[in-house]
Amino acid sequence: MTRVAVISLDEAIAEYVFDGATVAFEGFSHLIPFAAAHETIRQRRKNLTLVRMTPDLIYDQMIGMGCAQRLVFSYAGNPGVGLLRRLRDAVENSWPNAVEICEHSHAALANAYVAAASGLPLMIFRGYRGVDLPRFNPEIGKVSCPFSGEELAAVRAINPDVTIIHAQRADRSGNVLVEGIIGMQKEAVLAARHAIVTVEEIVDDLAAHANACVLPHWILDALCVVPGGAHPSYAQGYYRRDNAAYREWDSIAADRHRFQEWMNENVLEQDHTVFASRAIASREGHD
Amino acid sequence: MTRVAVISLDEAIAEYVFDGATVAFEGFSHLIPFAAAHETIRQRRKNLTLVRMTPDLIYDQMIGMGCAQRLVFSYAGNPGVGLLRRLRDAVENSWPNAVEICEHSHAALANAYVAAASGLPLMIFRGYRGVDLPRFNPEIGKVSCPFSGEELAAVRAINPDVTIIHAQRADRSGNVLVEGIIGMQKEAVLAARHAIVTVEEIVDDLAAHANACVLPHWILDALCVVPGGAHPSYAQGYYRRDNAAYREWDSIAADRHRFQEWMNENVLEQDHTVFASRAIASREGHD
Amino acid sequence: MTDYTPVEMMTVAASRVLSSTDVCFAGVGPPSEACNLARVLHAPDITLIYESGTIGARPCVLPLSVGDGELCETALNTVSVAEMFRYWLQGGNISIGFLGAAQIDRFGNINTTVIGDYRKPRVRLPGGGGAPEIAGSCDQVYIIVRQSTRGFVETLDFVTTYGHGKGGSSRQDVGFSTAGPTLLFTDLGIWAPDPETRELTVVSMHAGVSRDQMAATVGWPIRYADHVEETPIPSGKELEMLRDLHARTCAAHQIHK
Amino acid sequence: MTDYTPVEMMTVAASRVLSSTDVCFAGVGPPSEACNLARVLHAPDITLIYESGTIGARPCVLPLSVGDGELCETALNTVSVAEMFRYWLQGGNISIGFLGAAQIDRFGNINTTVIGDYRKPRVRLPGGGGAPEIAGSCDQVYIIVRQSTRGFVETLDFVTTYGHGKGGSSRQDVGFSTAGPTLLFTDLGIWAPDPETRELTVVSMHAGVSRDQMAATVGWPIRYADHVEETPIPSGKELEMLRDLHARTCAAHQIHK
Repeated sequence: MTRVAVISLDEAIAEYVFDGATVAFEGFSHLIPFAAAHETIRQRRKNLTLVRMTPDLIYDQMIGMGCAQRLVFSYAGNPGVGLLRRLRDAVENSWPNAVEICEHSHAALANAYVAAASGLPLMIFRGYRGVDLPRFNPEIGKVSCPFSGEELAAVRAINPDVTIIHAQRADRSGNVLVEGIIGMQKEAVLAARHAIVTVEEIVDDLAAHANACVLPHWILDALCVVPGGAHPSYAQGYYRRDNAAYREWDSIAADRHRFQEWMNENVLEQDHTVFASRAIASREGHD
Repeated sequence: MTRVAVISLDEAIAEYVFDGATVAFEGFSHLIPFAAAHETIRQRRKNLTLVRMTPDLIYDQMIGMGCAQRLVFSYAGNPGVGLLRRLRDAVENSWPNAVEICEHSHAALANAYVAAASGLPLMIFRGYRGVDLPRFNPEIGKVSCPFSGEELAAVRAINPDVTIIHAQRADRSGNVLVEGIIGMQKEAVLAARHAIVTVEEIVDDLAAHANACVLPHWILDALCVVPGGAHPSYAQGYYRRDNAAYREWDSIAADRHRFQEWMNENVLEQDHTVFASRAIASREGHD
Repeated sequence: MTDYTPVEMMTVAASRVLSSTDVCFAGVGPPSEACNLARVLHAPDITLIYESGTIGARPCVLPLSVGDGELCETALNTVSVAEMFRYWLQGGNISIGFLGAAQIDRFGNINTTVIGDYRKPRVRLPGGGGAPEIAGSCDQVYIIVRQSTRGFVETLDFVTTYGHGKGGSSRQDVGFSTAGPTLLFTDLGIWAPDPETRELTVVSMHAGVSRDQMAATVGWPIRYADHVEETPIPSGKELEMLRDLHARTCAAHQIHK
Repeated sequence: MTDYTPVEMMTVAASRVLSSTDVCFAGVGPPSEACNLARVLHAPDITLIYESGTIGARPCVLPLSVGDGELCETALNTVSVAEMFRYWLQGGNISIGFLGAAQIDRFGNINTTVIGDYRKPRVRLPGGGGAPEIAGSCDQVYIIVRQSTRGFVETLDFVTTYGHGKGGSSRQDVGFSTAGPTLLFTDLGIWAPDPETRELTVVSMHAGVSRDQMAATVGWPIRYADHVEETPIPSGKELEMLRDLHARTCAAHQIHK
């Protein structure tokens, strides 16, 4: 097994996120890797298959900037605010390009990550009974239990080319600690061929208790120090969710022109170092 | 959901462990619920189906005392010492009674617990290829992946009537913390119809970090305070493994008569309060 | 006290059926609001579960997302999303699933996926999220949603989440062993499935609501129970606690209304 | 230094092939001993994994069981046994599985289940434990076991763990994509599978071992590589570190030899 490389975020994205790749930027409400997504947008990646349980603002931005060819997801909303307007514009009006939809329920997509993390081609679960989605998604199948005869839902494993997550911290060997709401980060990393982790900081001692969610260095490829890299989502123990930014997004994304201006100013003309100050501003706004 | 009852160990065993029940005393090397097993022996339970990944001394004792009709397991050894002589005597010579064997690999039995904890009738895994065990165990089947065509092993879920575990501590609401080597405790508890937990102590504050292995009070039935209840295995943070007792067992169990004398003296003529002093002796012996 | 809004009545009515022994999978928004109101009012030991993995959350303010930091900080324990859906939900450990809806039909089936054709939608809604399996695996399901002809429709554009199917034994026929939707709370009343047909039937109307108002907000001919109750109006305590919860939430999230 | 035992030679020989980049699933006993010797000698960053769920254990003394407290206390992280077998082993994250054996055949298949008939065994052995899936999912498998005619048999009483089956392409035919047993360390030599037939072939003999000794301890006609090496004898450092490890272990476990 190879040792994780501590490199800059732009190097990591350049090395592992290629045009046409299947990429999972994971993080369930917490620790969403916005800085890595913005770097991907700046590097003008195209035709990506974007996998994420909750597309959230991070994929609304990537879709609006034309990075995505396909979206694999299970809930596409701006939590507590409303719909994702750039995603809707792509799906309803093919702007800036048509985006193919591969839609799951949370249970199914979580199981698809579990399947891949477990090295299996599928996972089984009890779900999708009586509902319409399986008619539109060929990644959903059925399996009969050889013991009980019960028919269960099956979902094909999702093996991203690269999974990107944000975490609180790493130690000097590159072992990573994720704590609080841990979502699907471990599964998404283990499911992928390559993994990039951005962290708030590198420390001498992880100070992780025995059963914490720890990712050993030898399952990771690139480690990038990006303080504030999850803003406007949050990093428990570091800064809180910037709810105002989430609400504000609804009006920014409502208009194609305003969206593009905002992306120019806040993404294309910036680099990842801006996230540190955003997170500080968010912390000061809240405490 | 009902609230867990804090009751004495003898009450708990009397209420939930009935003759003929399927019972899992879980704990992987660590936190093995010996006190609960001894109470079950004292209550003269019969015809039990005993489920456990590693039968260890705890089932050697129960089998030797005639509690078991059937054994579901994946590794039957005295770790670091040798074989389990009472188990061998039952399997090879039907003494004190014949014991039916349902044998798995670790991966299979772990998956059988996962299946039950997940509310499924089976779990799938990649295993048992080319080996002899599936010919002798009807709980092992096959499933074809509808996506890849790969044939995978399937194992039937194991739903014990009652799972019994030992844990470090509970809070006053009955929420339980297990830490260190957590084995299959969470899965075995969730797999079972009823769950009994013995703990070292009840505290005001569990002091568990966010992602610890915690069992909420509403999935448990009985909570019993039994300090030292895992001796001669160990409870991390409380006392260490009594390796001398494990080695000594090999000669005790080698002889039917000596075994019975030992069980009379150390189990039948005792009650669970003896475990506290055994654990203290074990701690002093080691530190 | 009669100075309350229909939405406040809806939330209060929903909160009343929850108790300290419930283990409740709470969707964000009105479901979470009703659950937390119950918790501060009369169900202090209710176990609230959010799909982000938090078990036993006790937030002081209402979460904006299912993954707000306060849910984890106040929870007994936080597990992975995979474990939440596999061990806790599918494992049969949750008594009540509390859901919202965009469209609902008379049998409590829910659409939160699309308005129009799935492949060429007029409006792309967020999708199912946790709802399809919450509705399948929880012992029973409560739904909370405001009545409107856009939302209460004769035929769903898309069945995201199965309720009672086409009624009668549909639900068992499809393979469910759980009860499905047992209560629907709206801004105008409370509905429950008919024991035979499983059609949602009005069992209680909020004070001052007329059957004309009901008919004007529902896209099918409404069935009423033989005895339709009048929902008791919110008590002073109920309104005070609900409004306190809102005030704390707005202050914490810096929402200026 | 020539004052060493054949078992010490076996452990030292096995330790030499391990490096800091290996992620090694270690069985208790000789496998764990070789792994920990490598760790203190020349592979300080080797990742040792035990089936109890400990990842990156760095024990000062050898564990008596796979679940000894020191494994967890010194590990980077400890996961459930289910996670260990599902995500870490089956997920393909472990490079080397290091196993012992009760019986082994010429193709590296292993029996640890029964001597005699399965349903009426002469000796009931412990069973497979983690081995069947360790041998299937790790990139490659090392085996460490002392040679004896009881252990090195023409035909296994029971195939607990699949090695190279009946040789040739057996392993791929059964559906494995991993390499299976690539090295066997004994008290007399080192064996590796023939590239074509997959039969275990002697590639190195320990100093002073004769072919007669080999033949007297193996239940089938032994194949030798064209060039059989002589295993370098243990260095002073190797023996010193191995004996220190043993002394610490005996002291910690209060074993008086």
